[in-house]
Amino acid sequence: MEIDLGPEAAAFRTEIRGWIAAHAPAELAAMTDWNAAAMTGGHSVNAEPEQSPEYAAWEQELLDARLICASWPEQYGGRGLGPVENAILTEEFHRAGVPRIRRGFGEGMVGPSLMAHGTAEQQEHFLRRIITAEDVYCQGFSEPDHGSDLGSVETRGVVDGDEIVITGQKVWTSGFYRANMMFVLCRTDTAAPKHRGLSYVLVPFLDNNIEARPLKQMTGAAQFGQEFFDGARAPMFNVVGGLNNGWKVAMTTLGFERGGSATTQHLRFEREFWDLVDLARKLGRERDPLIRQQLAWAYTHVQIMRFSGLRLLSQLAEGRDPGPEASTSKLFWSEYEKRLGEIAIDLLGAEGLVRPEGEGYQVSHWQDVFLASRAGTIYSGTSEIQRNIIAERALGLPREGGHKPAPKPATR
Amino acid sequence: MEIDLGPEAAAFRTEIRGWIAAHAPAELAAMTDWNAAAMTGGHSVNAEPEQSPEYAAWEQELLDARLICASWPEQYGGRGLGPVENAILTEEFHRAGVPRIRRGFGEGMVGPSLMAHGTAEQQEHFLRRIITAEDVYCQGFSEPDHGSDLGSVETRGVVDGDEIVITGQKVWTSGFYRANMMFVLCRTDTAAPKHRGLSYVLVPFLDNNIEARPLKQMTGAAQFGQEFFDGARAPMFNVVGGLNNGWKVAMTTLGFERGGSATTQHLRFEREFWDLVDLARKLGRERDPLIRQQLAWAYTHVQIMRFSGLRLLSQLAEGRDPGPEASTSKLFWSEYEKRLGEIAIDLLGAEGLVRPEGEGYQVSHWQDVFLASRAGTIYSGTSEIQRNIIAERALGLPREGGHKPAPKPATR
Amino acid sequence: MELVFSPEQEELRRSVRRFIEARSPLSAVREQMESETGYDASVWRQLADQMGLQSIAIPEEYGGAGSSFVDLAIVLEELGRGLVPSPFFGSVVLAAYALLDAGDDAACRDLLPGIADGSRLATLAFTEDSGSWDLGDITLSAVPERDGWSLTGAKSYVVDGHVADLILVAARTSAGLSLFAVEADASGLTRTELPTLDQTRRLARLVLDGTPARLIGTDGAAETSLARTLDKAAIALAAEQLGGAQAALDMAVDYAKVRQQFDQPIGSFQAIKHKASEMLLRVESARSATYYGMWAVADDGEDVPIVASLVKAYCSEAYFHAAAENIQIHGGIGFTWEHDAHLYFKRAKSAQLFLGDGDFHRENLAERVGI
Amino acid sequence: MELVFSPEQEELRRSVRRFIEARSPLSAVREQMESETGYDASVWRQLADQMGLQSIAIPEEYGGAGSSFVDLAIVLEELGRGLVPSPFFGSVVLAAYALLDAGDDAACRDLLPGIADGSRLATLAFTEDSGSWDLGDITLSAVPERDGWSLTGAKSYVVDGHVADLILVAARTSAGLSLFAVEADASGLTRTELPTLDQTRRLARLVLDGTPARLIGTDGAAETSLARTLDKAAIALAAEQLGGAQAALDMAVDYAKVRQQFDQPIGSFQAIKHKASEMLLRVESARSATYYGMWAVADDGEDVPIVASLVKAYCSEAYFHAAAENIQIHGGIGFTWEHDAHLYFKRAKSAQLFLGDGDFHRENLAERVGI
Repeated sequence: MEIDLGPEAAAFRTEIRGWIAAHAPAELAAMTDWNAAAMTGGHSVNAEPEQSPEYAAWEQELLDARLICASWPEQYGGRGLGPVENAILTEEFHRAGVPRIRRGFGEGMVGPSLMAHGTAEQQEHFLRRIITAEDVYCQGFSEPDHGSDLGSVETRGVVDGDEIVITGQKVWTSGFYRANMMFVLCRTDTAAPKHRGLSYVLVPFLDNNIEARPLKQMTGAAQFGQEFFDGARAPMFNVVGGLNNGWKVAMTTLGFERGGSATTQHLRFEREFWDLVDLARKLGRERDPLIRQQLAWAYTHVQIMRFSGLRLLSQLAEGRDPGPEASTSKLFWSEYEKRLGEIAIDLLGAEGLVRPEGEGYQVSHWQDVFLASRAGTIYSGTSEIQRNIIAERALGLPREGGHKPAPKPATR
Repeated sequence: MEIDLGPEAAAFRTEIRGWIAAHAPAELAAMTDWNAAAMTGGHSVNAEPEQSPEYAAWEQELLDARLICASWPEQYGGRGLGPVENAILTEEFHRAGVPRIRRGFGEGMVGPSLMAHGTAEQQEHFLRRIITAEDVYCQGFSEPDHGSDLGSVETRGVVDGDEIVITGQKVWTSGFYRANMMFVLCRTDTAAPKHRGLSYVLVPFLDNNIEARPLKQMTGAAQFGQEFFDGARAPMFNVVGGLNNGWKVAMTTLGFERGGSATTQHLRFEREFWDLVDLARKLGRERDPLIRQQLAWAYTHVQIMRFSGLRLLSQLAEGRDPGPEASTSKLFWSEYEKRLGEIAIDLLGAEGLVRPEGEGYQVSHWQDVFLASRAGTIYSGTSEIQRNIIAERALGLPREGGHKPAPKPATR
Repeated sequence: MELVFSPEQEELRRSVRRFIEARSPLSAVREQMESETGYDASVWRQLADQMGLQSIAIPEEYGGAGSSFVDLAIVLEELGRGLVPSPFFGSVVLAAYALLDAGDDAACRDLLPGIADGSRLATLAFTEDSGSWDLGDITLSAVPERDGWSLTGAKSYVVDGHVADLILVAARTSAGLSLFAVEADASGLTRTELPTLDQTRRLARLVLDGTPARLIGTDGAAETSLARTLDKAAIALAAEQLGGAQAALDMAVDYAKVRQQFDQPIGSFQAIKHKASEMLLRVESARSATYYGMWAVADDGEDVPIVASLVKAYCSEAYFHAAAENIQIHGGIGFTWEHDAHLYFKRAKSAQLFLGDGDFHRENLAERVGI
Repeated sequence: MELVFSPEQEELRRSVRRFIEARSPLSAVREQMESETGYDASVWRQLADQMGLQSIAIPEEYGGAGSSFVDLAIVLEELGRGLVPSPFFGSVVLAAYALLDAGDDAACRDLLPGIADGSRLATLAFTEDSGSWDLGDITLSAVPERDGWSLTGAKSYVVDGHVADLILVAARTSAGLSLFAVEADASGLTRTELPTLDQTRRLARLVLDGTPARLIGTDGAAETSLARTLDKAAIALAAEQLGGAQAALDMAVDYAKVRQQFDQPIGSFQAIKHKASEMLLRVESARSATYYGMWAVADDGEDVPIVASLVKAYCSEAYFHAAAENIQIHGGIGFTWEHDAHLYFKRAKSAQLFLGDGDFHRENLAERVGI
């Protein structure tokens, strides 16, 4: 069923739908499934179509219409879309089968941090380059010994004249192979209390004494990087929010993308669900009562993602704050996907024991889902940390005696 | 399969089997199922046969043969049975269908505490009375505000000449309606640190300014009591282990009953399991694949109780210390029983909605299992506390920062 | 489909909640549990006369207020939250929708106004001694007589069947499953109240022996119409379950904040936090699903059968989970008769079993989505 | 039945563990994973020549040491603990017991000594492309020829089928399911190694096209004898699973004691403690069940078929649970290729699926206990 988000939303939807029809290059929609999951377990898809002239033409159209970083305020080069419009944009691009081009960490994290904490000069310099993809960012927060405990960052930043010199190690860097910039949290005052000696620095990533190595995962792919900083340099101009004030900048709320893919996120899970049903049919097990229970369980959870997204969006359309359901979303889908991977591989049975032929450690689609889904409950705050946060923030339960609050980490 | 516990054990088994044949009153075995669970949810069973002359005769035989409190050392009136002999005793009584008469808290807790911490005079006076059931004890540890946190006991004990005067409240007292004595943990020094101002006192329970009220449970039965002390008195002679030394006495390890019912405990669950299978057959659902999975799950867990018991006993028979499996037993059966109750009531379906006719809140057998089993994961240390204890003691994980260790509570 | 409550609906929720807090707090629920009829007739009259809740979703032409199913579900969520013992579910959900879904205008004109103004209690009798929730298993037979029909057989697990004035009975004729109206004082009808695990909701067994009845709707059409009624009932029951689950969660969280053990509130321990956050996750998921289902019914969406089974399976288990964890978090006190935790626990299990449990509805769901 | 290891058995365990730590630590396992054959032939020879492990449970008259199944299971537990890639399971468990259970004295005299001294690798091929673990689903056909038999069809998921010198093949004759011996170089036999999810255990697919074979045991008797072999194999695999589960638990606990987050070892947090204690509970339960099963086989107990399904279902899930929680407790590092956690995770899932998963064996169990 469709939900009614009010007349303004309907008008915006009509406008966007018309604009897509007029501007999307012919054949773009037919080239590939642009809205498939960007990656499953790090085996990237869609790499070639992104090199096509149609894609480039589409990117230019989006840039001209300010539909990249569209939720950024107009003054920063966006269109100032609200959460509902943002979701409608995603929905309509999805419906038309054309990609919504995003700028990753630059759009979602660096931009908002600059808008909140940067100087006018920094905003002027950096934001436009994110929109045009001149600067592509990866994230330099996590370190080998500090996965969830960001306050313990050890990578050092030393001021040297009008530059800052960085030495140390970062890890779990997704998209590192595409990046030319990294936003780094480093310790610039070792004497200050844990959270007060950190700085947030935009560091050129290439040819800058940073050795980036791919970190191979259990899936056989290398989705993440680890970086060794041996005196990487950045101008002091690139320190956002002032020296030793990096904790606050890193914690900047990511309010710009609210709504985002609330009502489209479930689509990839729904497609995956029907693929699983097809698998059960192929194996002749779709009438097995135990399998049917598992499939119905999976369907239920996919639909609950949809229902929760619709509910969230309806709230936002009414100008209301979302309820506690928003805080459980990551826990919900990551635990779901893990279980789904188990259901799939168990359904495969003996077939699940065997990988496809090919160089290295190739895995089948369902094996990839099974293996890759173990990461979902770990990155961006483990499920355990998610549960602490939910208990403390959504339910108001007291913090543990004497323990530090669990900051929401943001790897990937 | 039978396990071989070695020649000494076999000889003891032969001896006991012969003794039972010679001494158990005719008809005793036929009177009732003595080895059924003593209570399910507080609806007591077997009350009438215990009043029979055959039972009294049997009790006297057991007393004469020192087979009550048989694991107590001979000097204290027992037979000094080791854990394997103790288990064999239970097994053989079970096999013959005659009751193994026990003295509850007196046998399991007060006796051992007296042996470890009492004076020779106290041992002389109190132990014999436990064996003969002249003194029947209930436990006065838990208080309304301190379920698992025994160190916080608030009930006051004030020395008044050669007496101690007790004021306060106790709760979760099982068997209170049968008791004439209570072993009470009370605070005798309010200025001392938490665990150093407590005393362990044997308090006459009747006609002693103690108002005992039954505490009705959600099953509709009243298995536990709560007691209001308004100046109850006990001679100073009844303080065990010395004034303000009660914590140590309360923590006395209950080493005397090891082995006990290791290899017979599962029998009641096994009987219950087959009753559940009968129920499934009666409802015509025994071929339902979902039900079969649940039944197989239940069977597996019952057998694991048996296997673990056999393993434990075999270790003891070899004179080895039991492994970590001993520490998980309570968690295992209490969580099992809870799930079993759910399986049973779900299997009943609509029938589960309806109680039997009768006064008050009568429940059917399976309803009782369903409801009563919720208590198993709460009393004697909740499952959460059990898990802490297992993690710290069996796995050596560190205690929580600054938290007190979780003492093993012992309600019921 | 709007998925957001209007200011009027928010006010409806608040007023129902206020009313329940004032007139049917849990202390009063306990009195009603022990009473003869199992509910408070004066509360029932006030619900009808002051608040008009029984009429809320009944069309105006049949004496109702003509509001949507969403309004009705809001009321049910609050009744479930307060565990209010009331013939509301049987009369206003099961019976009223059985009549409406049967599409019998004359019968609706005759029978719905009494339901709408609360003057007559109605219920639906479809389950039989087999305990099956499947309409295909109904065996009670109806045969035509001169002036109407005659029913013979037994029904069981009939909600408030002992106090209903009007009983809608599903029976089999030569044309198939059909719906009939039976008056409480009809000849050959014997009603026996059944003691219930959940004392806040009464059930009865009915024996009909040549009992005269009025055919509602078309002979043989009830297989379809009752299926629609049961889908609505599943979502209505889910709304009740959602209210109860939230109450159990609130109770657990409130207790965890104040109960001290080892010199700390137990809510500061991760074990309790993680329990509570899992409860929240499930309650909020149940909320998203139930609210969607409410609007789907209100908009007469094609996906109602799918959503009904989905919502009933999920909410049944979410509520039971919340109610069970609430007892565990409370520890010993939560196991006592005097504490209210067990009232929710028993309602949760009963509501889970009533109309079919999670396994039953997941199998339905698989069938309905075409697996 | 003693259920306690003798001093000799304890010493056997220690010596196998020492050997594995010295000769096949996880670093060596990784090398073997990448190698052509998938195992280290020199380790295999040492297991045979120095330790005599391949011969341990084979009767003396067939060239073995004549020790009990318990000794064999101790070895398997240690091999599973160390994830040692080795044709041991295929050769010494599946093939050796297939021969023994077939009761063919001549074949045992001919074929077991080579298995016992490790000079020949054997395996059992029974599963086919359907992936069914049910003997009833075997379709590969055998027809009598002048000098023996001829087999045609395909087998898949054959453990170490790519390196075995001798393959015991389950095939259907006019008399029923029967067992045959096929030499690796037999005509018409094509072997294809299959890349495996768990790189520490290789599988192969075999195509037989008029391949000559020797009948083992009585024609048509393999339905019974192979069922007995598979019961033993299930308990043997459970012993491996137990070893692996304990290793995963140890790895998780060791890490939780040293890994600091928020200025504390993560093992001090209840969330981690409760995970670890649940792992322990399941590992210890798996241990009790597996040890019982080992002795039941050694004593030829009547309850072996029941215990086999029980143990395989339970240990499969206990191992997977432990291996999965081990990754979660390790966090990001546990998800990397370089960390050993995933080796256990993949073995756990593969061992769970191999010979039938928990659902399959619980259904078997229900059947076998007479439900």
